[in-house]
Order: sequence, then structure tokens, then C-alpha cells
Amino acid sequence: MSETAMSLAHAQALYRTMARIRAFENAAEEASKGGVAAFGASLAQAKVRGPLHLSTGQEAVAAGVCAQLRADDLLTSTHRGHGHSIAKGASIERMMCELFGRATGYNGGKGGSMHIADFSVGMLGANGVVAAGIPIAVGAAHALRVRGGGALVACFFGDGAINRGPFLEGLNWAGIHRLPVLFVCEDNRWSATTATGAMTAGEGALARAQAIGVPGLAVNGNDIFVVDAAAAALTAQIRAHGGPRFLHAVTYRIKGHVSVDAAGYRSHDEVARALEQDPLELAAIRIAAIGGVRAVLAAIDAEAQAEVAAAVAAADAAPSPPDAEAYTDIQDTGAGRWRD
Amino acid sequence: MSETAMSLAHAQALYRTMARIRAFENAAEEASKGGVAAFGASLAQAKVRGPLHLSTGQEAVAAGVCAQLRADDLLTSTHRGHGHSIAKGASIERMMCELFGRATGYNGGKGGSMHIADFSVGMLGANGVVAAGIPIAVGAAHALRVRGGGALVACFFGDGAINRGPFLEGLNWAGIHRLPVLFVCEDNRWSATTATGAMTAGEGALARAQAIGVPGLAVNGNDIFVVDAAAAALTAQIRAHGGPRFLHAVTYRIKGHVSVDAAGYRSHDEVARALEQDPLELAAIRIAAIGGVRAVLAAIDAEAQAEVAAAVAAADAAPSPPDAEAYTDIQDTGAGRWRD
Amino acid sequence: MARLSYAQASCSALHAAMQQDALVVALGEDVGRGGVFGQYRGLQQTFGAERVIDTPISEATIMGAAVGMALAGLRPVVEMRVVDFALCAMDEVVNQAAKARYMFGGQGRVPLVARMPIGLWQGSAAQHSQSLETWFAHIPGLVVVAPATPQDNCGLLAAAIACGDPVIYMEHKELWGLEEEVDAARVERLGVAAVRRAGSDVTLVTWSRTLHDALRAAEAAQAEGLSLEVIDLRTIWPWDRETVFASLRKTRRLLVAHEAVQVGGFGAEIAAVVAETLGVPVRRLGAPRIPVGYASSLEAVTRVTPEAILSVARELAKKPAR
Amino acid sequence: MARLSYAQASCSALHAAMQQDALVVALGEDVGRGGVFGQYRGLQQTFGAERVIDTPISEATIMGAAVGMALAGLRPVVEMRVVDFALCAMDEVVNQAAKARYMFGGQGRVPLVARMPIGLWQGSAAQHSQSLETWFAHIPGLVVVAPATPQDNCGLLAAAIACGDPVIYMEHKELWGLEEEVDAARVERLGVAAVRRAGSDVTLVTWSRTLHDALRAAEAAQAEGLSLEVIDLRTIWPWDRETVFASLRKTRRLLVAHEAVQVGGFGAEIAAVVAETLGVPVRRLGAPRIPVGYASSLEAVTRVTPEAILSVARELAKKPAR
Ligand SMILES: Cc1ncc(C[n+]2csc(CCOP(=O)(O)OP(=O)(O)O)c2C)c(N)n1
Ligand SMILES: Cc1ncc(C[n+]2csc(CCOP(=O)(O)OP(=O)(O)O)c2C)c(N)n1
Ligand SMILES: [Mg+2]
Ligand SMILES: [Mg+2]
Repeated sequence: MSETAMSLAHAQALYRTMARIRAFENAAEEASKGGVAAFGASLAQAKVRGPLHLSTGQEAVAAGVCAQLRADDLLTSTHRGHGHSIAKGASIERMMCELFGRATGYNGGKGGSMHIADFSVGMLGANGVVAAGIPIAVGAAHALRVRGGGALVACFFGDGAINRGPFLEGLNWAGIHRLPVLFVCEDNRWSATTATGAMTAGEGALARAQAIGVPGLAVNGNDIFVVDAAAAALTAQIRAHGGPRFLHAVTYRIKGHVSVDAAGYRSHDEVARALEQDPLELAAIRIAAIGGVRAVLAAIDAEAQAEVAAAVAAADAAPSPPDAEAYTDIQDTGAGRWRD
Repeated sequence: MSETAMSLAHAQALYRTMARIRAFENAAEEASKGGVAAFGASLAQAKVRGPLHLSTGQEAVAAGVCAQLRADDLLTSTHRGHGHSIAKGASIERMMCELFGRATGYNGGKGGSMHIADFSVGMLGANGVVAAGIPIAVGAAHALRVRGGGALVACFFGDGAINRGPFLEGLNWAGIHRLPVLFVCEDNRWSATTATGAMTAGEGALARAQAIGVPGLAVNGNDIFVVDAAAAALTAQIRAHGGPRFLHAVTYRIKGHVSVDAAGYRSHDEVARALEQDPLELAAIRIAAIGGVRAVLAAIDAEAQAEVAAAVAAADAAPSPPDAEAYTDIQDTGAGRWRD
Repeated sequence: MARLSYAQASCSALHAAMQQDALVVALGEDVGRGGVFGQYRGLQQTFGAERVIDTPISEATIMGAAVGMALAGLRPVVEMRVVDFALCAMDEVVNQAAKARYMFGGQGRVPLVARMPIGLWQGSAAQHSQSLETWFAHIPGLVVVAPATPQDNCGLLAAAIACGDPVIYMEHKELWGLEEEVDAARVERLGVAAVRRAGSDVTLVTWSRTLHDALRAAEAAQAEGLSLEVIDLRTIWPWDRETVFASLRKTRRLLVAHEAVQVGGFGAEIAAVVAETLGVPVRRLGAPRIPVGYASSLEAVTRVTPEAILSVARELAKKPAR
Repeated sequence: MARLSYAQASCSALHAAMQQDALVVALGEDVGRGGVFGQYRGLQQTFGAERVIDTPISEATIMGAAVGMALAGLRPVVEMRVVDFALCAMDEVVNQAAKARYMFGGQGRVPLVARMPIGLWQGSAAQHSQSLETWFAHIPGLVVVAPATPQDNCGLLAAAIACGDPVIYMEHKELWGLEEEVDAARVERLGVAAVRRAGSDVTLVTWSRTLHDALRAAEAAQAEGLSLEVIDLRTIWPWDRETVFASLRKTRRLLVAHEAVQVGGFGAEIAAVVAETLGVPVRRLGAPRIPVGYASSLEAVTRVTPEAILSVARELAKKPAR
């Protein structure tokens, strides 16, 4: 599927999505310096607090899959959810505000990076628990079917998630009910500081999915042309009432597990090889091959950076949520009974 | 593997195990009448209280697998664990005492049928939670390896258990660590009142295991000759440091889910067909074919029934645990602090 | 009015809710055959397998899928069989169902009812006998309900399904067969306790199956001139502080009795609030901190009996009311 | 004596235990690279991958395997990263680890230590900030430990590993970097509280990170003539009733402060026992019953601060001691 034809306009649109994600991740990373205490980092404050999981280097998966989604399709994400959100149509400014913990963020400052969500575009939320999005996606797909309309759910998770129980349970559930779910394993080869391969028996994600009755494809997740084509094929099958499908997208986590992780546990060689496969670079080459010009991509990059810079400025200027907001959106029954 | 050679002595020994299990289950069933309230049954007392899960019809799996186990091998079981216990060498009398809730039972009356255990023969316990024995077996295998000695763990679970997360997690774990575990899926085609097939996507238990890196065999679990041969082959591979293996044994649950369940949700036809495949009958035919005589088997049956009748009498006469026993074997730290 | 068992009463409420609202669905193991306690009898025949959904043995995903359903607009009623098995779905209950609305800043809600029957169940031993209501009362975002009668298992289930919050709905396994005349049209209000018996010496707060033992204790107490006011909390969170306090203003003595382990049980919360606020004498009676044994003699040790309740009430009554 | 951080102190204790006893193993995600908080640093290099076991992201099986290891003779130390993820392993903790010895009539024991760090962790929001110690205190069979200092994270971990019972060991995520001089040879006794500051007006019982805020509150109180006795419980179950009661015989007033949600928190248990037994005035201060928000302003609302502690202590001190 590597030599897929693609219109230049579509290719540039995909590139734009990737460039916007990259710019966002870079800015978020910068703003998180001195943040969460782990990997030996200090407790000092930063503008973006708490664990920040960057999807730098994985942009092609989010961009390629989401390009095949309709506005009424739903999406569940992981702790590493910025790319999915942007690709599904979330506003970069409101996302950045959320990461900065501002009242103007998507979650009003209640969620932050790990819970970023934009229900208005069908993005049902990042999740701090590995694999937790899988059953939620399956249930959402069930709801879509009960309610009618032909939409589907894209369910993203990492390679580490395929070793948690909900992977088996969720795929089986989607299989028996033939639910409209596209399972996307974003395989960046690492689970925090652990090489996932050493923790995974058997033939890997796709083989497992197939054995549980969910057919699919394994692709180079850094090649946006390939991801786009695979996602197009699989979503078409799902929309034709074919039941769930599986996309195993192999990519690489260029940064550490969280922004403050220097990732000293992996070899320079490995990282260097991976950097040669940078999805934006690859896309630029591919686009050149179908007649695109570098200057257009450079302009897209610049635009993305400007958009993100504006978002950072807006986030910086936005108000923190007032204390009273801590007490809203918990539950209606017994609201106000905080300490008795 | 159906036309396996077997010595008459071995065949008769296997038959004896099966006959002892059958006799035990029949007596336990009888003693449970009027027991636990479910499936519309009453709350009246019975000698055997609580949910009683009978393995009637599944004897060949327990007998065939356990015949290949050494005394120092370990075993984890399910809620339906009488057969496994007997086949691993537990005393029928102490088991019956436990089902009767007597101080002389294996668990001193603390466990009952769902938690029957005999650590002295390596039977690490029945379990009231579906699939819970899988991780425990894997951990026990880890311990066997750390401690040395070459023993293995046989891990029994039902067809329903392959849809719970620990199935994936436990097999993967055994796979990456190449642990000495024989996973045995006792596929009786039902999960309580639900036909398991309708709830299971894909090619089934063995295909899943293989995809998770655990090779194995699928066999007719009602044919003791076949189970014995498969278990022999798989345990030999494990003992040769081949890592975990999987046995998918297809059988049938002749009785209801629990002893008071009339199982009206399944067809008479299905049950009638299954009864024609009764493993004791099949074994008798197989044994005849290798020169055995019916009278010997009849004597074995009679002996088993006598043994069980004596066990029932002993259990009936045995004392209940005194109240004080309720407060032992909980924890040492803070023992005695029951209400403060 | 019709004579219904506790199981039938809940079935009737669910039937009505499904009839009224096409977004209500039920899911869980064996629900298609009526559930092992008969509490779903006939529903799949009436509403079809798309709305009364048989599931694999996948507690984590049953609960997680229900969260997804709820976020996507359905109102799922989730069957967990017993709270002990719901332990296989604690991430989904605590990290997902309870927190989704808050985490996402109100963008989504999780109006689900998770049925997790609690309690002893004659001879079911340590893994099928737990009462864990206090766990859920401790978790922000959750409502916790524990009906003690058929009428309440109809009216409270109806209220729970109508509620927009995630509700942990805890029936009691030894009550399934209990029968009474039930007004199936009656919807209760969550958070409102019921004074089941008026009295003047001691306020006895309880819930679930223990209510019935509390009433027996109150009966026996009367014979010896001790007057117990018995309050059935019905909703554990939010508990009905007003009703309990009103009673205490009269009796000035509190006893909380529940089947759950006493240590860290929800009785501690009520006792603590009352001690902090009114300063009147308080006592609790729950199970000892031991697992439930199988033999009836051992199981009996973990039961909170009418005799034990009465005996603590007597001691309490001797204390000077403050 | 050596100056060690809270993380290093636990590492030192584990190192010593593994050196002394070949049956002690450690398992969990990322332990081979030292754990994400550095609390396993260097151990795999020293003891090998068979004893410091890297695991897949499989919490249920990490915990379940540890139960199997323990039943088969090992003494596993289990890493759960944070208690929030341990929710994926609740069946294994509550139905298996806690009950196995009892269910099997004493045929087997489960001497494991399950490390489940609790608490706020600046900006980690609702799914990485919970304190659930009371859940485990409610479960028969479990011991619950919550060290507040580097010294204790050495000595209590050593004691937990030596203990034959399943121990829920709850470190605090905001304490990993805290340093002090540690006597690595010292093994503490489980179930024994420490009086961290003597005082005469109010007994302030606390544990884990809140200890440090309690000490700050006590310092500030002294300036206004209010004398707080600060007790660090250290072991939540069994809690040290004797030390608390001894203090209360002097002060006649109890305040329990903890970071966990106040409703149904373990403070309720202590307050209830004290109210039942001594009848002295009691107060609790825990987090409001809301999820932890991400923004620092929201997160701050859930923190139990020295100021808040002092303010409740002041109120309490005004009550007539009984
Ligand atoms: C159930 C659970 N266990 C552990 C963690 C801690 N954790 C956060 S991300 C992560 C690694 C996940 O790896 P993978 O699924 O491959 O996703 P990636 O981070 O590579 O995107 C771990 C172990 C968690 N969040 N949830
Ligand atoms: C986690 C969990 N969920 C549900 C149950 C209730 N339950 C007990 S046995 C059973 C069916 C199990 O089916 P299977 O694994 O095929 O074993 P079988 O009963 O057929 O031997 C169910 C659902 C349970 N014990 N544990
Ligand atoms: Mg990964
Ligand atoms: Mg079965």
C-alpha cells in the first residue's frame, strides 16, 4: 500500500495537520519545563504542570486516521492525546489554555493534558489510564448503533495497552456485536521506560486482533500516505457494516515518556535512526514526489507556528478558574455536601 | 491423536479417577438439594450450602491432565474444582467434609466448594472469580522457577474465562517469561446460562493463545485417551523448558450451572447428544477395545461409590467449626482488632 | 398494587423505564435469560437483544462500555452480579464513571446505574458475601443506593435510572425472595431516608437487609421498655442528615448498624458527623473485620443479629444523653 | 546514617531485604530502569532480571502473579505506580491476596507488599491523585502502611517485607524528593504510631504527607498559645489506639487530618472509635468530596493546608473538654 495515489491538496491538508500537531507539542514541551516531579525532575512550577506526554514523531497516525473521520464520528484517546484532538478538529487555543490550567480551556482547567477533550468534535477524551479508552470506545459505538446514523468510533491506544485486559475484552465485545470501531494501535515501541517488545509475547498487535475476530492492517505509521490509505480502506469496511477493524501503525516516540524524561534508557543509535524517519520529513519527500513544492510546506509550518504562538499568548493571558469552579460538574445528587 | 496406544493398567487408573469424581459429584449434588437461592430455588438449608458447581461430564479433562502431573507440580482451579482436586490427589473424605462445612474439611469449613484446596498435593485452590486463577498460576510458575526444581503449574479455567482480561495478561506473561505453565481451557460450551460461543469472537481459545505466543492443542475433552496423550505431549514440552503450552479441551457441562439450576435455557436435543458422549461411557468403550473387561470397571464404580458414601457419612458425623475458628488465619498484624 | 418479590419489583421498574425511554438499555452476563436472580425476567423478549444486552464475562468492559454508552447519550443499567465481581471493574467505576464529567469540565455526563448486589448469601463464603457501600460513598461523583424492601427496589431503581449521575445500586442477595404489595408507579427520591418505626430512646440508623433485623430488635426492645426509632437510610450517599438529626434531637443517642465490616464502614462516617456536630453518644455495630466463612457456624459470626443490635442499644441507652 | 531521599530510603530497605532473603523479589512496570520515581534504582543490576522483574502493563496480573508467587513461597514486593492504577487489580488485592489464607483454611499465606503510592502530585488531576487508604483498612486480611518520612520509608518498608501478611504500602508522591539522615539498619514495628510533637490542648492524628502540614500548623498554633500534640499514625491498619488514647487522656480533644476525601475517610473510623469510647469532642479535616482538578487553583481547593488544620484546631479547642 506504499505507492498510493493522493491529490496534492489532500496531501498538503494532511501535512498541515501534522505541522500543527508538531508546533503544538513543541510549544507545550517548552512550557512544561520545570514541571512534574519524576525521572529526577524537580517540583518547581511550570506553566504546564503535571505529566505531559508528547506525541512528537507520531503525527502521521493521528493525521492520517482522523482525515478519514466524519464530524459525527467519535474518538477515544490515551494519555498522549494532543495529536488526536487536533486532528479531530479541536481548537489549538482552547487546548493550550487547558494545558495552562485556564478557565478558558476545554475542560475549564479541570483536566489538563491527560484529560483533554472536545466533545463538540466528537473527541471523547484523553485518558490517564492505559487501555481505559478501549471499553469506552466500544460502548460509544454501541450507543451510535442504538441511536442510528452510521457513524463510527476511532479508538487510539499504545503498544503497551495491548497487554492489558481491556484490550482483549474490548476487541472481543466489538467483534461479537460487530460494532463500528476502528481500533488504532499507535506502536511507538516504548511503554514509559520499557521496550514494549520484550514485554509482548507472540506475533504482536494485529495477530492478537485477528485471533479475537477483528481483521485489519499493519502499516508504517510514519508514512502519512500509507496511514491515510489504510484508514480509508478500513473505515470504508466499517461503514459498510463490516464490523470492527484494526490498524497497527508502527511509529516512534521521538521524545521521552513525559516531557521531563531525558530517555537515557534507549540508545542514541535507535533515536538517530528514528529521526531519519521523521513523519513530517517523510511527508515532505512524498509530497515533492507528487509535485508539491517545499515553499508551500514551509508556509504551512510558519502558519502553524504562528497559530500556536498566538495560542500560548492567549493561554498565558487567560484567567485561572476561580476556586468555586472546583465544586461544579461533580454530581447533581448531593451537590454541596462536601464534607459531611 | 485419537488412536493412541495406552496400557490397560493406565487406562483403568484413569477410569478410576473419573469414576471417583463422578461419584463425588453425584453425592455432593444430592446433599445440596434445597441449597443456595438462585435460579428460583429457595433459601432453605441443605447439607451442602451455597453455590455448588458440578463437573459432571467433564471428568476426562481433570483425570487426563492430572495423570501427567508430578506430586510437586502445582494446580490452580476454578469455581468448578472438585474434579481437579480429586485428580491431583486430594482426599475425597476431607473434600466432602469441607463441602459440608465441617472442621475436618480441607479448609476447616472456611472455604466450601468454591474454595476447595489441598496445598499438600499442590492444589492451590478453587476460585470464586472467573479467570482469577490464571495470574495466580503464572506467579506460582514464576516461584517454581526462582526456587528451582523443574515442576510446572497446571492452570484450569472455563471457556467463559477466555473473555476476561486476565486470560490475555496471564498468557502474555507466561509467554514472555517462558514459564512452565500448562493452560487448560475446559470448554463445556456454557457460561452460566449463556452459550459461550455467542459471546466469543474469532477462532476461539487456542487461536487466541497462539496469537499471544502460547502454542498448544485442541482436543476432544471427553475422550480420556486423547486428553491423556495431549497432556503427555504438552507437559513434556514444558518440562523440556519449552515455555508455556495450551490445551483446549472440548467437553460438556451435563448438569446446570449450579446444582439447583435446572438449565431450562438449553435444548433437550443438545443435552441428549452430549449424554451420548459421556466420558465414562466413552472410556469404557475405549478400554474394551484394548482388552479391558466391563466387570473390572463396574468394580471400580462400586468402589468409588462406597468410598464416597463413607465420605458422606464421615462428613455428616464431623463437627462444625467452633465460632472461635472464625477469627483465625486472617492476619497476624492486628489480629484481635475485630471492631476497632 | 401487586404482590411482588424484591427481584420482581426491580424488574418492574426497569421495564417501565425502558418502555418510557428508548435510551435506557441494560447489559450484563445472563441478562437475556432473566439474570440468575430473575431480576431481568422477560425484558429481552420485550425489548430485544440490542437493548437488553448479553455480555461476555468481561466486567471491566461491561462497566467501561457503559461509560462509553452514557457519554454517547444512552442511559445504561449495568449488571455486575455481585459487588465482589465488580472489583474487576474498579478503574472503570472510580477513574472513569465517577470522574468523567469533572475531568472533562462538564462536556459529558455519565448517567448510568451500576447494580452491584451486596451482602451475605448463605454459604457463599468470602468472595461472594461482601458489603462495600462505603468504598463508593468515599468516591466523589458517585451516588450510592441500598434498597431494603420490594417497594424501594422498585421506586429507588426508577429514581436511579432517572438520575443524571452515576449511581451505585446495591441490592441485597438475601432479599431477592422477599415479597410485599408494591405500588409500581411510585418513584422514590434519592437521598431521602424513611423512618420505619418511631421511638424515643435511641435512634437506630441502618440500611439494606439489616433493616429487618433492626426492626426485630426494636420489637424486642419495646418489650423491655426501650424505645428505638428505626431509620432506613436507603441512600448511603448523599445520606439524609436532616432526618437523622431530627430524630437525634429527640433521642440524643445514635446507633448505626450495618452488615458491612464495622472498621472503616459507613457507620463510622455517620457516627463521626454526629459526634462532631451534636456531640451525643454514638455507637456502631457492623461485622467483625474477618472474611466471611463458608460453614454456617462461621458465617453466623459475621452476621449482625437482632440480639446483638439490642444489646448495643441497651448499653447505649444507659449512657447519659448529652 | 546517610542523607537519603524518601525514594532512596525505600530502595535501601528493599536492597537489604533482597540481600538477606533470596525469596524476596520485586516486580512491576519499569522497575528494571529504577522505577519512574527512582525507588528501584540499581536493583536489577544487582539482583538480576529474575528477581527484579519487569512486567507488561498488566496490573491485574502483576498483582495476581504476586499472589501466586507468595502462595508458592516467594515474598514479592509489587509495584503499582500509583493507587489509581491499582484499581485495575482490585479483585486480585481484595478477593485473592486478602482472603486466600482464610478461604483456604490457613493452608497458604500471602506475604506480599503492594506498593500503591497515594496523594496529590502537582498537576496530575483526577486519575493520579487519589488517597484510598481507607478502602484497604476496611478489608479483612490487609495491613495498611503510610510512611511520612525517609526514615520511615526505610524502616517501615523493611518491616512490611518481613511481615507475613499482605501489606498495602502507600508512599506519597509529593514526598519522593524529601531528604533526611536515615539509619538504614533500623526496622520499625508495624502498628506503632510516632508522637512527632508533644502538646497538651488538642491531639492531632495524621499520616503521610499531611504530617508535615500538621507540624506546620502546630508550630503556628504555639505562637498563639495553643498546644497541639501531633501523632503520625504510620500504620493505618492496625492503627495505634494506645498511643492515641494516651494522648487523649491528656488533651481530651481529637482532630484527625488527612489528605484523603473526608467523607468515608479513615478519619471517620478514628473519630467514631474515640467518640464511642472516650466521648471526647472530635473533629476531622479531609479533602472535600470532589475530584482533584488540574489547574493549581482547583488542586489547591483539595489540599488540607496548615491554615485549615489550625483553624479547625482552634474551633475544637474552644469546646469544653469532656
Ligand atoms: C493502567 C495503567 N498502568 C500504568 C500506567 C502508567 N503509564 C502511563 S503511560 C505508560 C506507558 C504506555 O505505553 P503505551 O501504551 O505504549 O503508550 P505510549 O506512552 O507509548 O504512547 C504507563 C506504563 C497507566 N497510566 N495506566
Ligand atoms: C469475574 C466473575 N464474573 C462472573 C462470575 C459469575 N460466574 C460464575 S461461573 C460463571 C460462568 C463461567 O463460565 P466458564 O468460565 O465457562 O466456566 P464453567 O462454569 O462453564 O465451568 C459466571 C459468569 C464470576 N464468578 N466471576
Ligand atoms: Mg508505546
Ligand atoms: Mg463453560
